[in-house]
Amino acid sequence: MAIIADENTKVIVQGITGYQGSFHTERMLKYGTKIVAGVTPGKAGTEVHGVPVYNTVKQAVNETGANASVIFVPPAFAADAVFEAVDAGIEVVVCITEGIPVHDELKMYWRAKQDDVILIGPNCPGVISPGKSHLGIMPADIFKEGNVGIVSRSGTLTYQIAYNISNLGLGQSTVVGIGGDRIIGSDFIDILRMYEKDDQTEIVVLVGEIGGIDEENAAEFISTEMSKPVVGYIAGITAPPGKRMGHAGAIIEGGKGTAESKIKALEKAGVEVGKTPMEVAEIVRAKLGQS
Amino acid sequence: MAIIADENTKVIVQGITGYQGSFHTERMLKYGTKIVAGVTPGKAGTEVHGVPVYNTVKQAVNETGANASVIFVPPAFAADAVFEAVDAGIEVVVCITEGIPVHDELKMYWRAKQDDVILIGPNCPGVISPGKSHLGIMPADIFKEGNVGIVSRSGTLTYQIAYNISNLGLGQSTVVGIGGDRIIGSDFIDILRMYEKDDQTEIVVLVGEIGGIDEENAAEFISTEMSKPVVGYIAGITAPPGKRMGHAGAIIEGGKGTAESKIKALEKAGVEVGKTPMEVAEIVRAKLGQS
Amino acid sequence: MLIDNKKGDSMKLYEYQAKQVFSSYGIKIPNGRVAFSPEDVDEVAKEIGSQEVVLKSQVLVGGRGKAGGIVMANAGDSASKSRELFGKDIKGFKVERILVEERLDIAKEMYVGITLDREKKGIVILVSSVGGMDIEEIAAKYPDKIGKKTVNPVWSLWDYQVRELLYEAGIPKEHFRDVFAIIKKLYNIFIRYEAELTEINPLVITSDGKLYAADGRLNIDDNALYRQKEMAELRELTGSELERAAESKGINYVKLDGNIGVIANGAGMSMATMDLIYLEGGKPANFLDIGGGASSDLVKASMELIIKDPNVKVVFVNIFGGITRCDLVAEGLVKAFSEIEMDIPVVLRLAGTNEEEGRRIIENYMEKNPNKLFLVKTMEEGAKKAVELGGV
Amino acid sequence: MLIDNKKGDSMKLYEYQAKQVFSSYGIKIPNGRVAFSPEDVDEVAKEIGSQEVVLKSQVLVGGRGKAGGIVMANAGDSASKSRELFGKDIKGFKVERILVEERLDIAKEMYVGITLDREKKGIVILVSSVGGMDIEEIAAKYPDKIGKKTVNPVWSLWDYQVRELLYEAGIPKEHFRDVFAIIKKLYNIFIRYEAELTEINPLVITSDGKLYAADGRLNIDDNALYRQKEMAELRELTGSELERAAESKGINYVKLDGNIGVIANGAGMSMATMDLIYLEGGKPANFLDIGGGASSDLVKASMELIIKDPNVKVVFVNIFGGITRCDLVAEGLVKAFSEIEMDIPVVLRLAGTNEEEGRRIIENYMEKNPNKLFLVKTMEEGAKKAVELGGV
Repeated sequence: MAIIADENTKVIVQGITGYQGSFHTERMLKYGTKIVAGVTPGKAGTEVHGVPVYNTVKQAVNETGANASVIFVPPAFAADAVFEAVDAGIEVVVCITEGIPVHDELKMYWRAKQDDVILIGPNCPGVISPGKSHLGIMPADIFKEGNVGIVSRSGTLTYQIAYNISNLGLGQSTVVGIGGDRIIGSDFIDILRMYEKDDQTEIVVLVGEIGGIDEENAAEFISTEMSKPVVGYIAGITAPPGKRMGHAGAIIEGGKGTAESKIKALEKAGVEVGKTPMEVAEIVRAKLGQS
Repeated sequence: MAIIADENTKVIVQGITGYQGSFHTERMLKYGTKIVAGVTPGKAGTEVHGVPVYNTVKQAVNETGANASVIFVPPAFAADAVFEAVDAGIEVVVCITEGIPVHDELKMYWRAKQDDVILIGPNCPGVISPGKSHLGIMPADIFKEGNVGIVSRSGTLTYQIAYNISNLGLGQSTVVGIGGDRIIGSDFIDILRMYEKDDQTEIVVLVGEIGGIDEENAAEFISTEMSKPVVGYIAGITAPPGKRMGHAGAIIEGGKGTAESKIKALEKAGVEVGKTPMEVAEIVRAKLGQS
Repeated sequence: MLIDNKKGDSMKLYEYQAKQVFSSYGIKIPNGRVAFSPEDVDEVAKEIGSQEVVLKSQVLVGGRGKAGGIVMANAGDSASKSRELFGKDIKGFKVERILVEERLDIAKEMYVGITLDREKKGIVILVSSVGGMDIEEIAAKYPDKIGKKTVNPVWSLWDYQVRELLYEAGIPKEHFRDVFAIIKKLYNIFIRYEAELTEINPLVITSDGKLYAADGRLNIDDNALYRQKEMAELRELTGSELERAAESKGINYVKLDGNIGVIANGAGMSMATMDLIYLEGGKPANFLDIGGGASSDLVKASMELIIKDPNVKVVFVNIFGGITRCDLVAEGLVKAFSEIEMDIPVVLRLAGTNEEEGRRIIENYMEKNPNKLFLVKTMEEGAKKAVELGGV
Repeated sequence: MLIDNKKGDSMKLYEYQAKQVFSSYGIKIPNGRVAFSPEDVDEVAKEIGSQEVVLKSQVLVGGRGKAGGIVMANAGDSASKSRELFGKDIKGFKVERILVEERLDIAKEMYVGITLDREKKGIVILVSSVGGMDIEEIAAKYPDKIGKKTVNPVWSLWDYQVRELLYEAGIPKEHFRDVFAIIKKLYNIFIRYEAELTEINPLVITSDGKLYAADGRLNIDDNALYRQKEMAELRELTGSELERAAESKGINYVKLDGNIGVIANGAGMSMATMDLIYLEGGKPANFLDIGGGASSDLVKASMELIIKDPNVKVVFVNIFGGITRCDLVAEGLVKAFSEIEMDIPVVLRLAGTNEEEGRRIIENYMEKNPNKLFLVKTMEEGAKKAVELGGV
């Protein structure tokens, strides 16, 4: 079944005529994603890799019945793109754009929430349900269809862990990169809740990093609401406080958000936390072997 | 059972120390309304007619478990008062205040809607469930407990019609004055839906007037969703276009909102429309006699 | 420098005032300014210096063009032409100021308007690639050239909504950016000044491709004037002499054509009273709502006001006392009868709060003055009596 | 005139700049201004003219008071006292500017701060009737003197919320109105300038009952600088020399204490690489993220940057190619080896997109230069090798 996106998801790409939008549209199409339309104001009537382009999301939805969108527009236009998608009735919005002002991110969050739209990101690699659909910029080839759900704040680290899992002969139900910014549309709990309900998913890998208390909240949720096993990984044990590690969200401030605190919380919730990506994959294999 | 307010409704009065607030608190208390607290910033610790005053709605709710509020604050502070009530978990907000800027009324409407709070008014006489509770400024003595629900855009006209009904030996389940402004919290349909579900109500009187298309919308609703009989009255047959008749909402603009259009729509929906208040009461008696 | 009508109504700015606001937001307006005398007109025309100028009567009523309120002139004859305009009656409004403007070289006319959407509780924006006539007329004649969108005030206006509007209205590509900017500015004006309506009609494209607000409306919510101080300063009383007098006393009065004066409490009740008179075959002379909790002085002032209308042959006072006390209404009427010279009959219906006290006061008075007052039991009876006394 | 750190971080204003913004919103600040030399300090002190002045080192680090960064002076000795401050090292920051201010007659200190609430997706306001220490310290010592409220950005800040805050914090009645106004202004500043944090600490009440922002912070969201032009103009590079060099090239670099240089793609991957080195008993010399889709030139520039750190004994390049192409990374490294003089060993792990091409490029190069490069299969193996080569 997978979560968020599957073989029936009809996708539009907002900002399809840009460099990034066009490049990744081609990759997603090759993977088999059902991209039914693109949107770039003023470019209606053209095509990108055979995908028809519309001026507005509303037109695209009316013509194609799309229910998901991947956003590649520049940061200054990203909030508007999310609002447009929500207003047009899109149910899943994956916002790839990096560098969006945080006050815009607040508005995006609440707009999506108000209409019960699933917003993934921004500043995220997207979502892939291997063998079914890919909405994002991940290296799709490393994933294999299977029963491991992955949810992660980090892009490359996700690929590394998925790669290790695939190399052990296992596969993924869905892989969700929730993004590294401070204000994001969906957090660990939102995604864990979906995996818990998903028939295809038997075990979940949670990839966290320093900053915020989202992993701590997730641990609380796992201990009370999750029946499926969860395996963890937390990056940033060696990160010094007060220095931001790339992601806007990855910073230890006022003693909050340390890797130690997160690992401790997860372990207390019964989550086995791997020390290396390889170890995470091995724990997953062992746990699946038991069940 | 009645709608919106009954003998269990625990009421606070916002602006209780003002002239209007204090005056009507006394009247409501005399009627038997359970007024458990008043709110006026800076006046905590005092009492008005034996009702304890708090600085904030949150405090009042925490201390008394109030679930309804009647607002008497001046227009400049009314939107803030509605927001405060909604934020504090109040379920029914009756806003009596007249003269609120319409841009504030828009915000009040959406704030209440977002939290599923019933907002009655503003610029309305309030709600009375005869024999149970009175939240507003109506002349409570003219009402009698019974099975006629009344919903009205006009204050005095409501009293007149209720008076005629009472004089015929009948009574009211609940009487709701929704207010005469252009942007109001609850419209005819919202209240009709409640009467349709209310065990005590057997027939509904709808009192409309010129302006807007709320009566036309109500007619549509009645024809498709209402099983209980509805009797109508529309004021303003002789009102000229382009001239506002007192209420901010009572104006015929661009050919819209005429009494003829409203009467026609209601009659098409099976609503018998009385020509005078007395006739309305007589139709109600006749219809109740039949059933 | 401005106008207003009744309590609860919106404050309408004159065209030249609306345009000043537009201009302060960077919307282009034609070169020119308002003038109050022919000499003044002459001076402005010379300042403008272009071959032709337009003299536009500043009256708060639509259709002034067809009524002869807009005249072409040049620097030479503008003063004399304006003399014919000053003092002229345009649909009941006297011309006291004239906006003198350069004449635009018009290539195309479009429309932009923003107002409240009471059904959707939002702010509705209308755009059309056709302009220069009423929006109702545009909607009827060119339904496919109109874009309409209701903005949720919680989220405010976003760029995608403006784009949708422009595509819907068929705005030509070369003007897309300019119209886009004007809509955003006009929306900001609507919010900033708490407008009920603002409109640019026509939005003119000149033959050199520039966009001008050639006419403009901006109506401000009366209830917001306490915090819209700039706008409140522009406020001035308008309406008929009687309506102005009513407003200055805080009485809600609208003059009508009939001969039966009406005094009632509550807007709905006042309208219902008018309607009853009409049902009995009479014609109401006015709408008058004394509101809730009226004092005896207000009642007296209302009576004074109504009988100043020479058409009035009888007055029907219809009170249902809720917050309003019948005894105070009765006192006010007795005061009016005693202190004002009035010889027209009054029909009175008193019900509700302190009804008995009120009736007693009236009956006491009637013992000494039997012919002036008719006390009735119901409003239906009262309307019948009033029509009987007033004739048709 | 301003500072900043890494990409994605917030831009921190100096105290004197934050206070200028506060003042423009009508929040009172002490009389004074910033000075860049002892002569300048002398001049400001004379302008102020009060008996005593305060010399405040402008450094972007907390706790400067305890570190000797704040000195009392008067018009006579301010220049000489400032000489001791200029150039002084305060927790790693050199004093280059001093804010010279009148000394306030302090009766009471309070606290107001606003920042983002990432859990509730809102804007959190903190108020305390106790101030002058860190908010964490206030929260620990005086938990009942703090008011805290998260504002939903959809609805913005309403008066009732400010009242609730003030009651919660126990703000004295006589200062209620002033603190109320300051919170509203500070919130408007937070929104207007797209701040991530703003703070007045202490908010001073003088003995004559006036409120002053005696110290101030204002951090602006870096991502918003493209539209916060006034703030963007204040921007200046800070951090260590290497960090500045990295930023100017768009490389995400943070200097650390160890001796094993790290290059990786992705922030999470970079941190994970650092962590692996630590697990193997080594210490990373830096965080460096080349991001997604790096060019060979960026890879070369990253290598150049890292080896400028004299502590670095070995570099571990850890790439998992998704968008990033392994062949381009390999090319960049070969370029770096060929064009830069570098004699420290490099451990390289390449996986993912174009892995084969990348390995081939590297293997070709290694045939001629066997001792410089160690190609490994996994990141775990790479970390082990790097620690082995770098020692501890």
